[in-house]
Amino acid sequence: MLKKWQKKDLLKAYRTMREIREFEERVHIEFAAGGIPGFVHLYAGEEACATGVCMHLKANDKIASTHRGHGHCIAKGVDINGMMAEIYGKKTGTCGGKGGSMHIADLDKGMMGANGIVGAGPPLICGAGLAAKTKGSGGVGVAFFGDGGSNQGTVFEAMNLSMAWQLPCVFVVENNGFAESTSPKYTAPGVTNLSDRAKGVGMPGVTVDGFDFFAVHEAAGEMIDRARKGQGPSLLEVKFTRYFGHFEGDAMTYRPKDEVKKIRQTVDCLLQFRNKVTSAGMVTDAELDAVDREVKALVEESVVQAKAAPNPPLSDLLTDVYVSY
Amino acid sequence: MLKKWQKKDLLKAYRTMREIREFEERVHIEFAAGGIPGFVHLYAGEEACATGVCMHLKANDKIASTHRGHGHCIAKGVDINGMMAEIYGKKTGTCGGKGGSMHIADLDKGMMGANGIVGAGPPLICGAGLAAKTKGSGGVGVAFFGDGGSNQGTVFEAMNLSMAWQLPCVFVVENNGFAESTSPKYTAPGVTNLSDRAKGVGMPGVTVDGFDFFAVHEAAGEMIDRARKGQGPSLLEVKFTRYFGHFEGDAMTYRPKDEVKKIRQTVDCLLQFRNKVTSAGMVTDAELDAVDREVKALVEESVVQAKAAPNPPLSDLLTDVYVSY
Amino acid sequence: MIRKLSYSQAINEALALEMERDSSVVVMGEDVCGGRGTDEPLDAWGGVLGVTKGLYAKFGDRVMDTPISESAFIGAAIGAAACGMRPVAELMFIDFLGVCLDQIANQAAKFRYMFGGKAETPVVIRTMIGGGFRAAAQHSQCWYPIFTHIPGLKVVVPSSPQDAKGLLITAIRDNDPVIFCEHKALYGIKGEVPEGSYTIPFGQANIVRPGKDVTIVALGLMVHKATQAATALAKDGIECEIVDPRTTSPLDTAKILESVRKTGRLVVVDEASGRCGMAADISAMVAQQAFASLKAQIEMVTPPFTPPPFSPVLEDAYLPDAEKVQAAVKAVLGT
Amino acid sequence: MIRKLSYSQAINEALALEMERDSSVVVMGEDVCGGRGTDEPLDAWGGVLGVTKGLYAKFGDRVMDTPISESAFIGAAIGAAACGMRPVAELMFIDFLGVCLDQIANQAAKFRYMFGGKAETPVVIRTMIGGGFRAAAQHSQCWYPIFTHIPGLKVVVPSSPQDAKGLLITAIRDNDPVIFCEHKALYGIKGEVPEGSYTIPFGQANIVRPGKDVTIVALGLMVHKATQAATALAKDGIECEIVDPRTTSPLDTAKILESVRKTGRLVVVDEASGRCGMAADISAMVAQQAFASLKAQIEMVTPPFTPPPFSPVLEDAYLPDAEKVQAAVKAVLGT
Ligand SMILES: Cc1ncc(C[n+]2csc(CCOP(=O)(O)OP(=O)(O)O)c2C)c(N)n1
Ligand SMILES: Cc1ncc(C[n+]2csc(CCOP(=O)(O)OP(=O)(O)O)c2C)c(N)n1
Ligand SMILES: [Mg+2]
Ligand SMILES: [Mg+2]
Repeated sequence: MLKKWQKKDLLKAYRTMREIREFEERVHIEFAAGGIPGFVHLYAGEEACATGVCMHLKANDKIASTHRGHGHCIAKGVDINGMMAEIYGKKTGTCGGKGGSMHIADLDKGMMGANGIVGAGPPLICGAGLAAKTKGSGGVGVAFFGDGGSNQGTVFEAMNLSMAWQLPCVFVVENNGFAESTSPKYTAPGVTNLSDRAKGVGMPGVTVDGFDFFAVHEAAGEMIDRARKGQGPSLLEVKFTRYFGHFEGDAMTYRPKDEVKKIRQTVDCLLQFRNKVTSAGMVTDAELDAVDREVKALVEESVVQAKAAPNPPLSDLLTDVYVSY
Repeated sequence: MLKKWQKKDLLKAYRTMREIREFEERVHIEFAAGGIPGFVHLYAGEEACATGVCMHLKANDKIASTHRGHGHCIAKGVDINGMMAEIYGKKTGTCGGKGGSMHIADLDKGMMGANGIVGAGPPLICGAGLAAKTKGSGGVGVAFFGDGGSNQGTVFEAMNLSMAWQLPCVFVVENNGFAESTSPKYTAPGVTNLSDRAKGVGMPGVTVDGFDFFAVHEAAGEMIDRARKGQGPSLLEVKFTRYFGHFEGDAMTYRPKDEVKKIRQTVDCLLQFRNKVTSAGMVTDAELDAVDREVKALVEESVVQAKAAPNPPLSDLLTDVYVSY
Repeated sequence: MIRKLSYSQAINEALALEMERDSSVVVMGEDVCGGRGTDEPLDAWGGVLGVTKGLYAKFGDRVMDTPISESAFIGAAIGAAACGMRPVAELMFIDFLGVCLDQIANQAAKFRYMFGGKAETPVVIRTMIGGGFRAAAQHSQCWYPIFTHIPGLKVVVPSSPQDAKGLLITAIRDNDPVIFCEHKALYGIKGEVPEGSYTIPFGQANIVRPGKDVTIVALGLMVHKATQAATALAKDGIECEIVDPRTTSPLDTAKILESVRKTGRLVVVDEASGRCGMAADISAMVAQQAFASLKAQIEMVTPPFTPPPFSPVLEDAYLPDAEKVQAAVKAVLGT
Repeated sequence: MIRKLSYSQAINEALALEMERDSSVVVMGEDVCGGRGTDEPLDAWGGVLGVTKGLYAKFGDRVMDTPISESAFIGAAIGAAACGMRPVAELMFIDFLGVCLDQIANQAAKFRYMFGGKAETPVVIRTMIGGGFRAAAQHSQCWYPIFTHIPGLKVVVPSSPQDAKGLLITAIRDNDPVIFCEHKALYGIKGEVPEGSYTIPFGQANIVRPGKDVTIVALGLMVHKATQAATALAKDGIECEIVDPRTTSPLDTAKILESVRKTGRLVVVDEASGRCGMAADISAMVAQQAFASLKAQIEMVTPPFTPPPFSPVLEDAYLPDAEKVQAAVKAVLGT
């Protein structure tokens, strides 16, 4: 599997995953320290998904994200400094401080927004797919949603609509085992895999191990390719877990104490990746360590900048409601 | 198959189907004559479904219906005189003239309402199932919806919820080949049968010929039984066609000219039923003819009464918004 | 002589002109074409009341039928708008907003603000409002106050064929999300409609009838009821000024205030529910900003606080009509 | 001495008392218990902000977790209510109404009317409203005017622990659908709450503070902002009367009018959008029914017409506060 890979792409994949991890670990710390306002949902543990999917996408391709959106943003190329400043509510943030963690978007990068409404992204991505199809741009749209989100009627409707219109869309259900504190075993007892949701609308559905970057990358690649070629939409289920609480502040009493620790030490996506690429001799530990250091500095810098950045001026309150008034 | 049947039940089934047919044919005529206000959607052609399903239900079981609700009402025992008067908007109507064709309900009979909103019934029937389960009443809830309705997210959500809560519910998709003028071949191209929708939530799904009363009756019986025993929900697809337009006034340019005529002469549910039971020697043509005559008189009477009935007094406008003000 | 078109034809013409002009305009909704998936000819419906009929012949698959999945296709229209298209989606009846409001009120309406000004969402949602069809509680409502309540949306309620055409063209060219409310009882009315393209700016009320004694603000079908009332009242020497705001968001407060400052009296006629509705909205705005000019209480003419009833006799009693408007005008005149 | 409880504890207690008293009361919502489907102990959440925590220990499976399917489970609550139960469903944030409004506004609200008086739907929908949590545009809204707009619903907006408990008990026992709006910034405030069961009738405003110069009508968190303002104004000798309607539907118009007839001046403070909102609703009602008593324009204090912003500095500027209320009071006093 590794044979198809070029070293620079491996380094890129690793770097993206590391950026997400470092970003989230840092936000976790800063949130606890009290500097960050609002509700914050961290993506740590799930890096292989955003990265493995988005590596197939061009700037012009679109993604629709969720409340747990930082990873998707970073993987789609949104600037980390802007993101961190946004999370702090600063003028220099991606959205000028008006959106916050749950609403980071960067349409120029094809990132159509984190979303505070569970299940709101898939309909929007149908629109992205429609635009691409209408213009014949060859673009695709990818909607991320959670195991919890897969219960939302909007997600079903969007998958079904994408079949009716044969849109170049891929639906990615990130099954991290919980919606807040509730397991999909409770909310979807009838299906073994959430990729089975695809059967209700008759699209292909595949489940992969989300700790394995290469598995995600390969499965996503096939689906995105399929969509790009006009062969229709499909559903990818990525199974893994999140390392932090549902949001910052969640005590996670619904999980065994050491579960995350064990996962971090065994199947963690970054760990596995490192093991695979180093033992295949394609990248050295030193090279990866260098990435780690660079990324650490980068994220550190983003925090320093964010803290120092100015608040939005009060006049910003009234702007941007309409394009024309 | 006929062996299990008692003559009185066969006559009852036939009578219910005939009542629906006669009612709808008459409403069709009266609507054209100009006496009936509003939007009216007729059930003629689909009688085997309402009848075959509802024959398994007790007064205490509930159904949730659709905009095309007359057949479900009659099959669940709602009074025909009240229904006709309601369709005319009269004080003596089932809803005192406030609801009309699209909102006939009779909770005492377990009929939770026709519904002007496509896909609104299935969530409500989850509530009926929940009430039955909570009270341990052994009751079941049946939700009817159309092929078009099967695209609505609320329907998916309700089926999924009924799985999570293991509710005593049965979902019946009445696939008459059209949602207004649009075929499910267009809106749900990925699935062969709409009973495949069940696969997305992991419940049993079965498709039957809706012109064949006995097929519907048997399949529905199994599912209702299953639900009653606490073995969970299921989905029944009933395939057939409607004889009239989407609503009264629809020119039906989207259908071949003689399609309905041919169906009426070949597979019509009443015709098939008659042939089967008479050739099995269980009921005579004369007995069925007698039913036809009785029903004709009954419906005639309902029209006469409805026309003669008083309008609601203007004071009714302001009542029944709240139980307590 | 200027042609006469129906309100429905005027809307159809606006759609055709804009689709002609701009290939990014697509029309979508349930049966807006019709007959899809069948072996018979398409354009079988052209919308439930035929408003989009004929567009398929001109624009083919840019007239897109949808499954009955309002969240998905209205969401798709919004997503496509954020990606550079100008979709016109049809929510068949405004009464159905309950199955798709999130996409409109939390997504389309807020993108630009939440994203710090870096999004444009030029989507139009056409939808039918209003009573008179004996369509009962779930197909007769006037829920535009719900949209008007929400910052980020623009809301249009045209009362004539000419306005409908000009305002729809404006709506399609506008870069913000627009809810375009078509009163089903107006589809059949005819009026002079200029040929070709023209736009009517949002936020500019129309003085439908000048007068000096009482200001009547009315929208949509109610403009016609108000006009009937004004005609009757004129016989008694009472001159009503009828102001049709045409858009509820933005609202032409200036022109309403100007009229009230002149007449000193205000009657607001609206078919929507009176609680937290447009009648209250306009009344409150005037009570705040033109209080000193008011010579009498403000009167609101709205339906009673009940769902729309089915029975024709009840629906007729439910809807505001010329008589009720006359009574309100007399009340503010103290006569 | 009467115990002090937080608003959140008061709500929890009301639920517990009613579940105890009436086995047809069930509580449902996302993670209202929590931990379902896991191997760990249940009651892992007790609602997103812990309001229902502990109910599972007392009532077991009558505390029902749901998939993230608001249309389905709120519809189920409504259907169950029509079949004789008294469900209390939780719509986590009122901002999510867009995914389930149809079940509330077209089903629950209209059953009784459409069915000719032959239905009762005793469902309660508890939901969180309001700002101050830096929760941004989709988790900070006050959409109760949308529910207030709709005939057939009752809408409660309690401002204190004592009111929250008594009103929630009333809501559960009421035979109509009730939307119960809990301000998230009030959960932590404490106040005296009587033990045991008691009810507070709907449609009866609370005179939070008597005064003769200006009437301030305020709801929920805004009652507290108004009180701050009144306290400050009292130092200048201005006596404000604060009226908390407690329920927006039904609305205690009598008590509001009585107060305005006494003071001659009205300020309405509301956290919801000002367009077609409660501030406008109350202002218009007064401009119609107590015009003769009004000595000055009516002032409305509402957020600007923008979505709620995220950044703390912007959100603080967005929300009505005591200073803005003071300014409005001074404006109606012409000082
Ligand atoms: C419509 C809607 N309902 C409920 C919520 C509250 N909520 C936010 S995240 C969440 C859980 C989502 O679970 P899942 O989809 O599995 O995503 P995860 O958090 O696990 O990434 C819930 C219930 C919401 N934001 N929107
Ligand atoms: C939410 C909603 N969307 C659209 C409509 C308009 N509408 C009424 S019936 C109908 C077609 C329904 O088709 P189907 O479910 O197949 O039922 P059938 O009419 O064939 O019995 C449509 C689109 C509606 N009433 N509610
Ligand atoms: Mg999850
Ligand atoms: Mg159908």
